[in-house]
Amino acid sequence: FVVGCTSNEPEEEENAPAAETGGDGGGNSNDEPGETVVIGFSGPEADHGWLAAVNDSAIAEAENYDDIELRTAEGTNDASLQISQIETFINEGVDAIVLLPTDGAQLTEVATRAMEAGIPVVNVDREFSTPFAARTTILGDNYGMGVSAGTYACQLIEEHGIADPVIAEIAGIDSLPLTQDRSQGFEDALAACDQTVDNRVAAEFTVESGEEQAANLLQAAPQIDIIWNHDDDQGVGVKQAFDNAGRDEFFFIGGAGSSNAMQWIQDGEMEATILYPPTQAADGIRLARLLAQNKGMSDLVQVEVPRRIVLNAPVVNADNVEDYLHLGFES
Amino acid sequence: MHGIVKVFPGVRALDGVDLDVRAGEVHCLLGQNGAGKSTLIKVLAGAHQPDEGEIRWQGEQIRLTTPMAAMKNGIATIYQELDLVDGLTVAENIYLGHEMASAGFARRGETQKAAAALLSRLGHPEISPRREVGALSAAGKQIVSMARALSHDVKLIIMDEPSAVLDQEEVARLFKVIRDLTAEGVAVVYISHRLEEIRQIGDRVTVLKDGRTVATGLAARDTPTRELTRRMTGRDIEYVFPPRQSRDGDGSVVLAVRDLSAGKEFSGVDFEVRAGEIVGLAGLVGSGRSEILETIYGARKASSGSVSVDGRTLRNGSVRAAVGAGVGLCPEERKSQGLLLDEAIYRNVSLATIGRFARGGFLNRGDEKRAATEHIKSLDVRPADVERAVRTLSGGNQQKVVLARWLLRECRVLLLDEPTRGVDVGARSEIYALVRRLADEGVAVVLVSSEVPEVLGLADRVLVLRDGVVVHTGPADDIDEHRVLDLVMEGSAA
Amino acid sequence: MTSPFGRNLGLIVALLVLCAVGAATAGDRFVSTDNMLTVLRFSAVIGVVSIGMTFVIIGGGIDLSVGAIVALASVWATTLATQTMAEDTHWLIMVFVACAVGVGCGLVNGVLVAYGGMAPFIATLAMFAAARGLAEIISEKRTQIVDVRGLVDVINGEFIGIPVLIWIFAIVGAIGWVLLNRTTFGRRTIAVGGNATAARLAGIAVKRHTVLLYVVLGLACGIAAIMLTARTGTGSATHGGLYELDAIAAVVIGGTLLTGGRGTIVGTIIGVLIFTTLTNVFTLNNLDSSTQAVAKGAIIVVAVLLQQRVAVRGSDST
Amino acid sequence: MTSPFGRNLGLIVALLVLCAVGAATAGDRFVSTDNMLTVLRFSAVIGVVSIGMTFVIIGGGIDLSVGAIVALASVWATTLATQTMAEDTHWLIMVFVACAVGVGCGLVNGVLVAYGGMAPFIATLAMFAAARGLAEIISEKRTQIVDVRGLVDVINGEFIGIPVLIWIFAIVGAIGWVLLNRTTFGRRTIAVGGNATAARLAGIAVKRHTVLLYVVLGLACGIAAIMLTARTGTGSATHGGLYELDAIAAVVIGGTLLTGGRGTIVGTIIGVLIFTTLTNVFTLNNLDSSTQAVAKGAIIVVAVLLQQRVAVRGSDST
Ligand SMILES: Nc1ncnc2c1ncn2[C@@H]1O[C@H](COP(=O)(O)OP(=O)(O)OP(=O)(O)O)[C@@H](O)[C@H]1O
Ligand SMILES: Nc1ncnc2c1ncn2[C@@H]1O[C@H](COP(=O)(O)OP(=O)(O)OP(=O)(O)O)[C@@H](O)[C@H]1O
Ligand SMILES: [Mg+2]
Ligand SMILES: [Mg+2]
Repeated sequence: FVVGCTSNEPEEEENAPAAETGGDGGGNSNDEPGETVVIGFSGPEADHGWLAAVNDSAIAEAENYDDIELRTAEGTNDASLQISQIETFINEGVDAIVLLPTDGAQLTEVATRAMEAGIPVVNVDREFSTPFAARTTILGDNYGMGVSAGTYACQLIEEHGIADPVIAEIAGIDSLPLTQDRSQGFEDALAACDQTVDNRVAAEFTVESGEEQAANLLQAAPQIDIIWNHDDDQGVGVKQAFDNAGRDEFFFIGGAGSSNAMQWIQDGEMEATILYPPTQAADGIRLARLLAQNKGMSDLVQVEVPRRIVLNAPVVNADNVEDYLHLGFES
Repeated sequence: MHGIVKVFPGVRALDGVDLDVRAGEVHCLLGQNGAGKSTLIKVLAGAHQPDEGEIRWQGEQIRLTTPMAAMKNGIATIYQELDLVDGLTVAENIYLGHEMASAGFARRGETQKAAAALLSRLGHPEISPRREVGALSAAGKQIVSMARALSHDVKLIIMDEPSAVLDQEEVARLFKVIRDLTAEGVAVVYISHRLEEIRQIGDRVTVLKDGRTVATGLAARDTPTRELTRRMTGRDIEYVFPPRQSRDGDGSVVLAVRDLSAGKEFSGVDFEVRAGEIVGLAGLVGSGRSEILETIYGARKASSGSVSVDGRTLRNGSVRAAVGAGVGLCPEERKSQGLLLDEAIYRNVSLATIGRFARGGFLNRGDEKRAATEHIKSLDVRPADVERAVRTLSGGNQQKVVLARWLLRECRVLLLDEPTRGVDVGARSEIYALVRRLADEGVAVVLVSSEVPEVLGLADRVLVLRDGVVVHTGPADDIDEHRVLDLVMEGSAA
Repeated sequence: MTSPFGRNLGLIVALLVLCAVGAATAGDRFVSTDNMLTVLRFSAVIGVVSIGMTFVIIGGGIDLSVGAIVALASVWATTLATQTMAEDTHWLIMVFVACAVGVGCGLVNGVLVAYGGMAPFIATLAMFAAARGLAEIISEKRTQIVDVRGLVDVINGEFIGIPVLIWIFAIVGAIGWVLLNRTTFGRRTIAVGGNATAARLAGIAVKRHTVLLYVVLGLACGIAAIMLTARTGTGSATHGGLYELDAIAAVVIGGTLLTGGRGTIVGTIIGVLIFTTLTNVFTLNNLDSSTQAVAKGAIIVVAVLLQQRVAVRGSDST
Repeated sequence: MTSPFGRNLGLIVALLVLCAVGAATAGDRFVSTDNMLTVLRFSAVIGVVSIGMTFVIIGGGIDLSVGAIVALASVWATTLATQTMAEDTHWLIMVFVACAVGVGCGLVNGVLVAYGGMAPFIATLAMFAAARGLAEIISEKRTQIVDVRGLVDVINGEFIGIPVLIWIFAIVGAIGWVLLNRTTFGRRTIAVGGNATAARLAGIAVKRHTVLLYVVLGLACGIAAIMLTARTGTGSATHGGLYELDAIAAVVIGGTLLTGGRGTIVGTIIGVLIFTTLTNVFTLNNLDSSTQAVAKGAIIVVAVLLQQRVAVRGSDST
């Protein structure tokens, strides 16, 4: 269940079922057209499938509502440019802003300014450094993702009785805080079963870098028991590197939950993937509309939109993949 | 060629030029710096398109739209600015654009053999066809340019100041090649500022002035010098050297070069220059004269020996030290060593003295331009517009800009390497007068020139070099041209 | 070759055309003062770097490490230690640290190029890798939040109604212009880049001057780092991503030759404005990023070709 | 200037030192045949691009769009339409499409530079933006999986025990060497880059030749795209990221002058091997990416300085 809260207490956090959104929203009174609102949406450069899916689902969501006029300023990994995009939204006087920042901390200043200008900001995925910068925050749980992966790895070790396991990690872009969070979560969860990461490489969320790094990783470690790859986009390349090298002695765990990954799980080529749904921005658009129209969330007893929503990071494996297929995004 | 007009932004470089060249003759082009000689031959070579006028070739009107078109017609050109590719070998440069190849694959052995044959024909079998052109001296490059022109099957060869970087010996060899060519019926267009050469090799002369033909078909051997110079400049020029002041040994020693050696280039060079004295270095191309100047200036490192100015020894290999002590070097190759081609004239002139026009680092451009203008006028640079980019000047005028820089500098010691290369007759005598005047003001001057008369006429004392060794030292009055030539050739006759 | 004025005229026309397109497609949203200030504020950081880059490129070099230096300087200026010191004394400490880091990196670049004889591309590529790596190590890849409010309030604030960032850009631009056009330093830069041999033979200390050029750029990066730090309220190893490309592009589109010896500060500034205005017009028109990229490519080509035509005309009439 | 051999000797020494470090720190894991093949396979794609880049740079140009062209070619060769056609006929169709796309992009670059008079940096920057944007539009930012197994099986397979990717790299390298050193095309490239005026006066069609250079590089990008497509089993708009930087770096570290007129294919190949071996050694030693970056910077500096010393010695003795 979901608990919303109107106070300024940031520690309020709960897990919402990630599958809740779908854009169908039938029979919900909130879906009835209200006054037309202008929503500004800005996200990082959609340079790989997951982020493209984030953008696409946000735009698709906006198109479901006749009363949303969406201004998109997607497409940058440069915080400075994204700041100027938000400044543009403020200049234009949009009714609400949905912001997936390249880096939460770096966009905090400008988001605060937007809030001060009376524009509600919905913060998606990467969190601002103060609670005053956003009216509502929707987070994927990066640390939780690492924890899920690590816990799952521990479980595998125990189930299969692997002695002295070699554990490898293929991270995403290493300089991003979200990668750090995922790795930290992984490390902490592994520590719970007395394990550490033996080999770690960092790719760049692209197929090519995934292949490259995985190929090198396989050379570095002649025998591996478990590999966690942070991102299913680069996973396509990682998988290809495994095939190229003819190696499959390990359990291959992915991240994000692309359609490809789900397919591999069904085909038995992948052990599991940790879900990180790209629908957050779509949720953000919905909430922004409600905020701009002064509506609440009708699914809640609570009258207003909650301050903070943290999505779950569940493990998808052969047992439950059927349930999650519809969430898989094209990478 | 008839009524050729070529306009550059701001300049009418050619303003109705006529020129006719007959088979088997050597047709000389004369004219002051900037008269339009190079421009004219670039039109003939297909490198420039004329704005007006027509070109008839063997009776038919033709249009030379590209250099290739000219070459196809049998017109080959040796340009004034050595236009070679440093990164290619000698053989490759010679056959660039018309390579010996089968299906695009270069036939290297054949190319090298043919190149070697051409170089021998020019009297330079020692230049290896496999050597990179970038490593050759200016004279070597000139030889390669000539070989390149000869590599075409030609009916007309155009030579734009080929002798500027050559010594007498080389020039004699060049003339022999020219005579062979004309004997085969090839026509030659020859440009030079050295009137003696015109007399030796030329058949007919065309004189250009300010982009117009002012005289054509003059007999090269019989027209008096005075008339030629008058037609070129519009006034009478006394082509003489300024008088020396006889004040032997009264000035103090300013520059002392002690037992200076640098690798294989030269060794044991030992001389001194007194205030007010001009010392000339004579020698063949490649005898190491430029290297000596560059070593004195600190631009090369000496392997042994020392250089001192006013009694203080300069740090080896430091240009800054030399400049600090008041030494100036007017380098040999104006284009690569001297000029910022895209910059205005005044900026080039003030380059070595820029600090003088500044206060606390901020420039006073008025002063700067005024000083530059003064020197530009005194050297008769045309056009005398200090804002003009140096690239748009003719070769001789570019040389004057380099010279102006060092005149402006007011040095204690002035090292001049081929200062009059490509400079016309009129400006030459002015340069001589200027150098002499500087000396009279107490500057110690070292002069390198491939023209022996120039060395003998201008210098007080002469050093003759052969293979990097000084073979003769003595007052300029005590030695004549033949003796110098004997010395540089034999070396032992001393 | 055309005169600098002719070239810049072409650029101005290209910029005006771009503005006209902006006004036509986005109307008041584009021409509002607020929007103009947004564009200028966004130009400021990369503008300061580009002005420094102009000197290095005119001097015959290139610097790929500017973005990395900005990152390192911003991280160093926002470490806990620096911030604590700044809290105790004055926020100018942070400015000083950033500039010192920039100058230090520039010095290393310059020495490697001038005295180590390394190709500028390679030497600064090494710095590009090393400085960002170091920034990551120092920051432990975390974004460091600025707690010294003074810095953010002043640098990210306003002065006489105009954002301080824009003031800094304007001042750096003016200093750059004077330095290049009115001082011996500028003149020597042109000589070193135009013909290093000639400059050396004319008695200019070419190596020392080359080092100075990289130091000047390093300083510009330090200033840019502080501006970015104030603008984002953070120091981060990800700051300044792709700045090398943006800065070089602005300099080159501004008419400076990559081979050195020729260039203008005004051209560079207009070059920066062209790129930032372009982005702004795209944002206002709601273009998706792929279409933006294609349009950007096409517009660059058109702008440059247009600029050339105008430049030729402009110089014909003089 | 030192002889090409002298320079390459220095590079070889630098590479050998790197290998020695690899062997010392990672032992058998480094010296195994498998690992060597991994390094070579990994060098192959960027190597092919770098060989093409060598021509453009020697010819006095530069190309920032190589990565984007690789991306566009890979995407275009893996569209549903192309793959269907390939299924119906032969997988060579895909190779053909990729090469055609590469050549087309190269042609546009070349024409803009040679006939449009644009600075190569700017013209190819425009292509850099446009080609990647177009690749994103065509692929809708999805990774396109290759279903034509023939392509993957052959290109990503082996021939006489050696991966086909390495064969292609070797063949392209050999062709590049012959083209540069043994044909009029190669000699003219040096002339065009070394002294364009001289080349023009020698009757070389400089503009046409310049276009050809970019076309050659475009073709190399097309080949690289197919190699990458087979290697990853996908076409994607993200392929070829930062290739421009990697390729230019390899070419320059290989001794080719960025100003044109001088350079060697062998140097470029060793340059590529140096960079890829470096990454391999790092990974085998499990270095984290920040430390890698710092070490990479330091090693580049040391390698180049070392190379210069050896080069000077090497040419002294000749
Ligand atoms: N590319 C150019 N742009 C503008 N003006 C030029 C250009 N080339 C030559 N000129 C001008 O054309 C005139 C003729 O120059 P040209 O080089 O033909 O002289 P020249 O007779 O060869 O002189 P010199 O004896 O010094 O070589 C000069 O005034 C020169 O400044
Ligand atoms: N860059 C270079 N690389 C190799 N050898 C060179 C280079 N420059 C000059 N040399 C050689 O050094 C020797 C002296 O050269 P240089 O021609 O400068 O002497 P010079 O007496 O000054 O003659 P001039 O000034 O008349 O050309 C020659 O053997 C020449 O080939
Ligand atoms: Mg001339
Ligand atoms: Mg000489």
